[in-house]
Amino acid sequence: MTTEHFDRAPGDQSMLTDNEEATSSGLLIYSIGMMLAVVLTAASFWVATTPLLWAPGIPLGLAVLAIAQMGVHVVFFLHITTGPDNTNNVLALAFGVLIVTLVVAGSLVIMANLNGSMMPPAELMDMQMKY
Amino acid sequence: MTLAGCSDGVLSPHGPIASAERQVLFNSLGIMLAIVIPTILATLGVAFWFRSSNLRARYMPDFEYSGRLEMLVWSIPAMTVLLVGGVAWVGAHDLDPRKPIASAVDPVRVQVVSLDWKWLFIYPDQGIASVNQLTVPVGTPVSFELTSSGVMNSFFVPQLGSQIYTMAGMVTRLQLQADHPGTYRGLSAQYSGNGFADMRFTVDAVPTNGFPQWVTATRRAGPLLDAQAYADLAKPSEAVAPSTYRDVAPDLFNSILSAAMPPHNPSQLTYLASQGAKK
Amino acid sequence: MNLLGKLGWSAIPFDQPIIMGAGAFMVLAIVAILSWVTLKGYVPYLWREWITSVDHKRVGVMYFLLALVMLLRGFADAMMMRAQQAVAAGGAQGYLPPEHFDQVFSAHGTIMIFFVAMPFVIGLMNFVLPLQLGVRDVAFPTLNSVSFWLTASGVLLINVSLVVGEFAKTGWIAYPPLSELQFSPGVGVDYYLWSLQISGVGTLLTGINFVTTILKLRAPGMGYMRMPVFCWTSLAANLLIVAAFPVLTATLGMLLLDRYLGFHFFTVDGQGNAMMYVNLFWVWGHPEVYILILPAFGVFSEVVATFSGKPLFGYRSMVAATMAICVLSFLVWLHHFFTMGASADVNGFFGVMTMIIAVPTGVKVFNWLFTMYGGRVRFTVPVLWSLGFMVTFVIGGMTGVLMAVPPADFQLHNSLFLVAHFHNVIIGGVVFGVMAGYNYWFPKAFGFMLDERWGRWSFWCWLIGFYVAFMPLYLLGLMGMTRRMQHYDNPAWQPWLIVAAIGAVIILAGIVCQIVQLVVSIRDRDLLRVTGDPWNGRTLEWSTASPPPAWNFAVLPHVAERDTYWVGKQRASAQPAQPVPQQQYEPIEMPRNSPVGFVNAFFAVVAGFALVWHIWWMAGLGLLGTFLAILIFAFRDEDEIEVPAAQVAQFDLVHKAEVAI
Amino acid sequence: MNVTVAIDAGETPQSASEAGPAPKRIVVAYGFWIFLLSDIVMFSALFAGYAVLRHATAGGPNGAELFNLGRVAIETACLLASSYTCGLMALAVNSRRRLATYVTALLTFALGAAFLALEIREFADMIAHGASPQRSAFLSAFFALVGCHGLHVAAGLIWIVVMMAQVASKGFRPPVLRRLQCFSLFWHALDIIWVGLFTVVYLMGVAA
Ligand code: HEO
Ligand code: HEM
Ligand SMILES: [Cu+2]
Repeated sequence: MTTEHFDRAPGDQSMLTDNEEATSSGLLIYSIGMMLAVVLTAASFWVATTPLLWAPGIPLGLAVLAIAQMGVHVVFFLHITTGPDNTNNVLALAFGVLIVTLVVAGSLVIMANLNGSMMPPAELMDMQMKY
Repeated sequence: MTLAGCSDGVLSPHGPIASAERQVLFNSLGIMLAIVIPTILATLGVAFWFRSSNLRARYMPDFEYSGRLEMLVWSIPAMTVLLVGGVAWVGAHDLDPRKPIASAVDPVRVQVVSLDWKWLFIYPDQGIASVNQLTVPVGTPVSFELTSSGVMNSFFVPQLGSQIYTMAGMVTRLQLQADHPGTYRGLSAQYSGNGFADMRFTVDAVPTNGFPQWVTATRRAGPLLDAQAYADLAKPSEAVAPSTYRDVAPDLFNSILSAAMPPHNPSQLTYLASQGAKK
Repeated sequence: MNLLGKLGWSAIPFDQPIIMGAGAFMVLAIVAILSWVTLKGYVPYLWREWITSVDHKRVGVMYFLLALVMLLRGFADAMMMRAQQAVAAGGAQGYLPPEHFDQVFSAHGTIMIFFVAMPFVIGLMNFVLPLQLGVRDVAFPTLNSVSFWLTASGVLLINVSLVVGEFAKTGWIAYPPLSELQFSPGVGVDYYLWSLQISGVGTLLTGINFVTTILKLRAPGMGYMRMPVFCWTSLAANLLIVAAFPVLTATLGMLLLDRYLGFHFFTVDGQGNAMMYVNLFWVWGHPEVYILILPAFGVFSEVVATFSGKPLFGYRSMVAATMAICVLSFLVWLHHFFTMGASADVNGFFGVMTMIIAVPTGVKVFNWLFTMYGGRVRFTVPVLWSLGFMVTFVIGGMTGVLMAVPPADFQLHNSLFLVAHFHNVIIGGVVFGVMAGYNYWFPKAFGFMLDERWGRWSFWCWLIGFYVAFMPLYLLGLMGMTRRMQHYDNPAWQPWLIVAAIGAVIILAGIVCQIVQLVVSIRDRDLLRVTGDPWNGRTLEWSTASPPPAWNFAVLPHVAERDTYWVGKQRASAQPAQPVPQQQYEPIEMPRNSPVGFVNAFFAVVAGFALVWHIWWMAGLGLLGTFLAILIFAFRDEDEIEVPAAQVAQFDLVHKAEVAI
Repeated sequence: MNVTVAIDAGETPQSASEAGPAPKRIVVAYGFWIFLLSDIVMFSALFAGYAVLRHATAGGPNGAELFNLGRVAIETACLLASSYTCGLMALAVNSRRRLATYVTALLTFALGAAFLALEIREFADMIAHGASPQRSAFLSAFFALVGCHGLHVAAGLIWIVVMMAQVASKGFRPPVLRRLQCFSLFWHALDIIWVGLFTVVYLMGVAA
């Protein structure tokens, strides 16, 4: 069906669908993805629990690992690539990522700013701590 | 009390903040009108001239692109925005509500609490308080700390300048100043429920020496604002007449604030700590 | 346990004559219409041809009708507010007590945004998009019907609140903590939340549907740069729907959790943070206003080009401006809460970003101007609306930019100046755009024109009424009057509010003219009958019959350039004696009608109503019903019918004979 | 550029954007893809809510005291493995092998159900010890975010059962194939959201 088009459906791994070759190459792709994902997950858990790392850097490290793993999932499980037949899928994804970034980062900045500027007076903070 | 006429809005400022804001408003408006009015006229003119019945107008069915016009079309609004944007950026910093007003005189501190549906003003340094009536000395910066007992409101005196939200558990800050003696209208600009329309207060800007007099007079009469009196006051009521309190429980403002901010209580954590330890 | 939850006789406000009167009128009207339909035996026809229809044109018409009816409801609310504020000066309390007035402005805002403006633009997009793209339907026709009926469910629920219980008294933005259980213990906010959640799902599905339609279903040869601009602006609007509505769903969901399960997202206690609601609400809210205005921009682009007899000036700029607005609209939301106490840097940044949107918008205005330049402008009704828009909208846009200057907004926020601004852009932009589109595409949808004379009257009443009703509000805002005032003590405001009330009456006259226009046009339809191309159009929708057949195009058109129909006509008239090549007709697969949308909506209303009143068993039933309806739908075998080639050919030959080319 | 749709004029389109309406399979998958993006935007709002409220414990317990990383690790393993079996299912479907489809679907279902069971246990434990969503804004945000993901997993489980019923009763017909494809997109997307979730909520919650 897809062969009529230059387009590929999101999630389709290749033009070739129902034959042996596709199955075995598909298996390989999923397995590589799985391995990478396991390694990255293990690394995240290790980073979060080990005392060996400099504590303030840990959240950043975790974020990088998570983004990497999401990338692995997108490429190996969802088969989103940069190929010409995938343009629309990638563009939609990019738009989604852009919006998610704007919403999350924007909200965090704004809320941190608001919360920061609305701190109760210093005496009150002391009072809180005394309990 | 007569506040009639067009003379009590944001266009008749009686303080440095409000004056500056009016200027910002007029300047931005002027910049934009310089392009908006010609645009409107051009729209009407072009539409009229090129009406299909006008045989003198030249028909150019292929006129659909011109690089030069394209440049113009993008750069005119861009230049305007550059100007107004500059005003916005500088203005946002210059007229930041919490930026202290430069003055030789020490500011008067006022703590504001919005209640359902009235305003409580506490003068922490004078130890007095008032409801729906705010008295400030002329020519002296007033430094407000604001919070709310429950729902959101917005503290607003149009003739003195910026408004700011009041929110439970948070403190917003605002600096205003009145330059002339007089009575100004104050109100809530953020809808807050049934009694909202009557959530008005008057601002009495009194001469500098009048303020201590007012403080002394206030100290002499009226009830005491302690926790019990506050609890009574905080009950919803509408169209409340102005009144004053001769004395205020210390730290009332902070306890109103912290009612919405429970203290840290470590005793509950014992189980959880053991849970966490299991991992 | 009470089987009816919180519901009881006391829920019906028998003691409120105004509400009971309005409610009785509504119920009577519905009963009258239903019994008329039944007696005349129209029910099977309606069921077959409309209720279960998945034809995008029918769905579009139903959206439009829904919006028109709700415009009357929203406008009635507006008249009540105008009357109240015209009299409630000094010590006077007017005729609406606060409990009632507060519901009225909340309902007005909610209805106008969600159930008038949204269905208007969605209805237009529904009708026009597939025709302009040269295809037979949207990507997911059945889903389209589901979307419509979910919107209708929201409408029904919000109207039920008029009679059973109450509506929210929180304003259309329902800020907590006021909207929390502690301060709004009644069912009003729950009606608000559930009707928005249900219709919100419908809107989201529409967005997905249209994005897919535009990106994946276009006539052969119609590359992106050959799409009509209306398709571009619709693409942008629907991308915004897809990106913004989920945020609204999540935000309202959090408020629901607070109210139903005692969560602490935005409550005063439990360290909830109401500022988070404000923030998230406007993450959705600002893009929302561009969801409304972008399709209107598209309409103007089509109308101005068609009636100037010229291609749109600066097509590429238009596309770039559209997409720029689409992305920028996600970078400005803080301008709705400059006065919440953020730092100068944050306020300044968002102020400047807001203004930057004026650049692409300005580009659009100038491009329309240059489109008319060198044209032959025919002053038809759609053109009048467009010119009215161009003049009015720039004023509203300018006041918007003014409020994007933080120090100015510190004084104008929540004042009537703000109310004037948004009515200026919404009426002068969205409503005018919708009206232009309505007059422009009506002949396509029904095969006869709308009466020009009454159309002109309606336009002038709306235009003048708008200025009379809303220009005083700018002044009142500068005089320090805030919004949502049930009464006020400043007598200086009253004259202007009376003027505003008169303006609203003039708008009423405009609405009446519109109704008359419709009635007169239906009466005279045989005189007003037109062919497929009444306006000498440029885009593909004019190349098919009016009204178009269910399959839109017998053979999908082949597109080789922009404004392809116009170019085709030019070529044909250049070499007149060309024989039309013989068409090869093929059978066409069309989606089958489906009741799933209607059934789903029925259960959604049941569930929504039950949730509002805490009738848990009924809510469970509603949800189960929805699930089963979808399940049964998923298992059906046939979802397409085939239109035989002979039928297609026959229709097409008749139609060819009647069109010029 | 050698494969084209035959268009009436026999002209070769320049690119996919001019090739005319896409086949149904692509349209459906693309529509679902857009839906997933919107779903992720919804999660991003919940994430933002959680991130803002994560210190708002109102004197109650915080993440470090509550979370049990061992359990989270097992949950993660289940979900990851189910993504893999879901991939295998897609391969089985592509080559139209019924038995393999059933087996991989069953595995996917079992792993998903195990994940869900663990999550429910976690919630129940927390609530039993007073760490309920009504306790503090932080816990509200936690339950809403994690619970919303859990609801999605539950929906996925129902969906996969329905799909197997359709495979059994209808075979690999085009509509069934399209729905299976959407299902696997959905399942993989849930896994991606979980990656964000265990990182932001659990790992950062414990590390902070
Ligand atoms: C369809 C609806 C719509 C549209 C299109 C707009 C468009 C704009 N709005 Fe408005 N708005 C809309 C609907 C609303 N706005 C609101 C509130 C609101 C507020 C918050 C005020 C406050 O709460 O204190 C600001 C700052 C703006 C700014 C703007 C700007 C800058 C634009 C720009 O997009 C306008 C751009 C257009 C222009 C500028 C004209 C054409 C340009 C030319 C001719 C070029 C040259 C001109 C210049 C460079 C100035 N809006 C609210 C309030 C909600 C509530 O609180 O209840 C609503 C409903
Ligand atoms: C047709 C004529 C209309 C009139 C006369 C009118 C009148 C009013 C009035 C009097 C108010 C209350 C102002 C106040 O708070 O004091 C109001 C609010 C509002 N209107 Fe309109 N309106 C009209 C059309 C519309 C349309 C078409 C829309 C949107 C599509 C709209 C959206 C709103 C909104 C969002 C509010 C704010 C509600 C709130 O405060 O929560 N209005 N309008
Ligand atoms: Cu906005």
